Amino acid sequence: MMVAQGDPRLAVIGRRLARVARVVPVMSSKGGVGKTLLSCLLALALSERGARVGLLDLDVTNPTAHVVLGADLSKFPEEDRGVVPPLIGGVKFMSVAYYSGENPLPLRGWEIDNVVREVLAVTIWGDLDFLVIDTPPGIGDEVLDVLSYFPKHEPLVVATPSPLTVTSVRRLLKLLTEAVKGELIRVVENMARDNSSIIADLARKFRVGFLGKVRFDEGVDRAVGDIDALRESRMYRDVSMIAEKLL
Amino acid sequence: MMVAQGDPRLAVIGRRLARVARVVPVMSSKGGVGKTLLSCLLALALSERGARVGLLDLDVTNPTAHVVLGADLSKFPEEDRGVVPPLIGGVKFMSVAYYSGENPLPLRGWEIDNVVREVLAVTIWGDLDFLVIDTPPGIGDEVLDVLSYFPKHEPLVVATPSPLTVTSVRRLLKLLTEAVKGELIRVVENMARDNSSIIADLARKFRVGFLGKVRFDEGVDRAVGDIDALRESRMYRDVSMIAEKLL
Amino acid sequence: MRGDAKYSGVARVVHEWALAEAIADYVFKTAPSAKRVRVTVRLGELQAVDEGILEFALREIMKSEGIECEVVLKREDCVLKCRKCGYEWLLKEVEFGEEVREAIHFVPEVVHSYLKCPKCGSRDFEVIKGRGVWVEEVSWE
Amino acid sequence: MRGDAKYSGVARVVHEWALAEAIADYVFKTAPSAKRVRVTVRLGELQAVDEGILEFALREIMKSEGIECEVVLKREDCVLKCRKCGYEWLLKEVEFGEEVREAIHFVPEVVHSYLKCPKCGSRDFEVIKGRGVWVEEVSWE
Ligand SMILES: Nc1ncnc2c1ncn2[C@@H]1O[C@H](COP(=O)(O)OP(=O)(O)O)[C@@H](O)[C@H]1O
Ligand SMILES: Nc1ncnc2c1ncn2[C@@H]1O[C@H](COP(=O)(O)OP(=O)(O)O)[C@@H](O)[C@H]1O
Ligand SMILES: [Mg+2]
Ligand SMILES: [Mg+2]
Ligand SMILES: [Mg+2]
Ligand SMILES: [Mg+2]
Ligand code: NI
Ligand code: NI
Ligand SMILES: [Zn+2]
Ligand SMILES: [Zn+2]
Repeated sequence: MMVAQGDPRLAVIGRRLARVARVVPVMSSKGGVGKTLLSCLLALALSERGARVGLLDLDVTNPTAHVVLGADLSKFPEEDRGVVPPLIGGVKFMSVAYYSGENPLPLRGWEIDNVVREVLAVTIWGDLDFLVIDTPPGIGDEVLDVLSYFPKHEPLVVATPSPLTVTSVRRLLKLLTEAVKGELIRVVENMARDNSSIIADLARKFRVGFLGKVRFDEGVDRAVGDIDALRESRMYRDVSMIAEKLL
Repeated sequence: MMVAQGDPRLAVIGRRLARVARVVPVMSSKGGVGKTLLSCLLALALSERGARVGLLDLDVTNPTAHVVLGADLSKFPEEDRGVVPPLIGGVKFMSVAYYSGENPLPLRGWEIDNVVREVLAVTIWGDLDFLVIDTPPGIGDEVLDVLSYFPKHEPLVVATPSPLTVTSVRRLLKLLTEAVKGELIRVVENMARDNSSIIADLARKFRVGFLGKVRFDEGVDRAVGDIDALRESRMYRDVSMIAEKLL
Repeated sequence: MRGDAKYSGVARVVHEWALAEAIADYVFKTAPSAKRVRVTVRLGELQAVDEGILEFALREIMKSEGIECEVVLKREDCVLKCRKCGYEWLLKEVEFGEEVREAIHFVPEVVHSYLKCPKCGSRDFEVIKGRGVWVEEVSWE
Repeated sequence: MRGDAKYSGVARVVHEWALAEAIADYVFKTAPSAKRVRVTVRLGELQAVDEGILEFALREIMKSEGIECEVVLKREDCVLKCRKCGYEWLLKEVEFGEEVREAIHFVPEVVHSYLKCPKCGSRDFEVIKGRGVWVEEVSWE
């Protein structure tokens, strides 16, 4: 007679991701560098190229990807032996915002961890070529959960060429290169305004990939919430080239 | 015979803050809106006006205020019945970066809470007119700790006029106005580029104060790390006017 | 899904099925070669999982794997405690609308979006008991 | 401050004093009118608090408040456990330089800046025992 107790949710994560070919967490310890916008545009661009794509917003206490996509929060996702992420612009989109709405969601770290476990345990992604994950700034529970719970992943690190971002991104790259093979880590420069090579140099120094620059696009904020308008933005064109390189 | 057990650090926080007149946490659920830069400039500007000022970096997993101030991390703060925050540009500056250096500091929420308790328990601020606190994005342990552990505080909410920021700041204002009197909450618009009134309107709607705009200052990034250069920036002039209103 | 829906037809479509799969996978991992197991599952009041559907789904999954499984479900009342002022209260004392209960059913932590400490107004409270699904015991020979 | 500094002179200047004040304040709040107390403090190996200085400071503070105080200090070994791969190890097996030990002494969580799981390389490990200062028991009449 043997006995064991524990959390059943972690046991099922492998099964939920079994038919997901590639997991791409979009990361940056710095806030406001464009993780959310880039995650959304990247998911749309990959999907436009024929890939089957899921997008998961793991910025649990401040979800905003639904705002970028203009997702309808007024009804819950359908259930079919789990929760089925609604299709938005061809992308299977999952977010805690379906349940929290636009209310504040202040959570302690272990509560965030619980949300991540719950969402990973019940979301039915089905067959995906890419699961893109939007993450929050800092290196807290959401980021550690991604690194610890996903059997495989290819981080996409977003950086802008400002001194505070470089400080933060250096710390993140140090952490990531310890745990993930360098060729699976890629850096994107966002909001590029000139041909500075500071971010490309940083990627080289850490021996990780550099996928190029996404230029600063004055008009993109006006396109937020409207997928068609987003697809016509200059930022989308730049992100599409990043998507090509990922495929 | 009675018995009790628990964490002694929470018991001493009141004593540590006994001679701190006003606590101003600089907050915004959105990253990259300028919380850190504004915290640092505000602390410098208040100090220049004769106030005794402390600055505490509570962005525990991604501290950057020391980069803005160009603080020397090569030696630990002095000890005198506790830890004495070094004077930088006239401001008593405390950060976990003195101890973590520029290494990654990945922490779970309850570990972040532990850092906050530890730092609040051992830092000797002495007499202060203002304790300015830089906080991370999101609404996680650091922010909840500020709201729960500080007996009194006057949040300064930083917003920029972009749609994703407005979504995030609305959630934060909802949370803050539940717990803190509206007249003790103040909003600042940062990186203002035109005379849009969207942030001022938001403040009015929530019946909280609006302290004005800090304009976008192209040159400020180049001044990061150099207090004299920061003091000569246009952003500093704008922040000085905010400081005047706070005094 | 919540409430008293009829099991047989509904069990295939609702989200309790995913939680049952999690429990089943937990059992398979814990006791990979066991042919007869007993699993005791604690169900927190907050998540309001449908016991009938969960039990039905768990039995179906186990049967399809050829495992004889005794299922014991234990309800646990939900207790909340404020971290700011220390006040403790019961979920039973709180009234939520149907929409909110449904949201909490899917992700229990969103209770922080809809509830404040009745004493001090803080949302910095803890669910100290009765959150969701937990395997209290798997036993096998 | 760490190590075997002499108590009398040093005790007034090092940071252990602040921790002793915390313990004292905890006792005052727990037993506001007690004149004789016994306090048992658990000291985690990770923070490496100087026992002699802490005890001296605590006695001084208590004396100055006119309270008779018995101090019991208990060392607790530090055990670490990886959340990614489950590996458990002892702090004793780890070697740090003096600078790093000093940093950890002030803020024990910065151990995550200097240590990785010896088995899988993850920094997502927990200090499951022996972190820092904890009041295990205050008793009074
Ligand atoms: N390439 C770009 N050009 C112009 N604005 C951008 C670009 N990328 C992001 N932004 C803007 O920057 C702000 C922050 O972007 P967001 O995606 O929310 O960042 P994060 O998720 O990293 O916090 C938003 O207002 C967004 O519209
Ligand atoms: N008023 C401003 N004008 C120009 N740049 C600014 C201004 N405020 C902030 N920034 C820049 O925005 C970026 C993010 O600022 P930071 O203070 O790090 O934001 P947060 O702390 O909210 O993440 C930095 O590169 C900073 O230099
Ligand atoms: Mg984001
Ligand atoms: Mg910051
Ligand atoms: Mg909570
Ligand atoms: Mg850890
Ligand atoms: Ni359900
Ligand atoms: Ni010391
Ligand atoms: Zn309360
Ligand atoms: Zn490990």
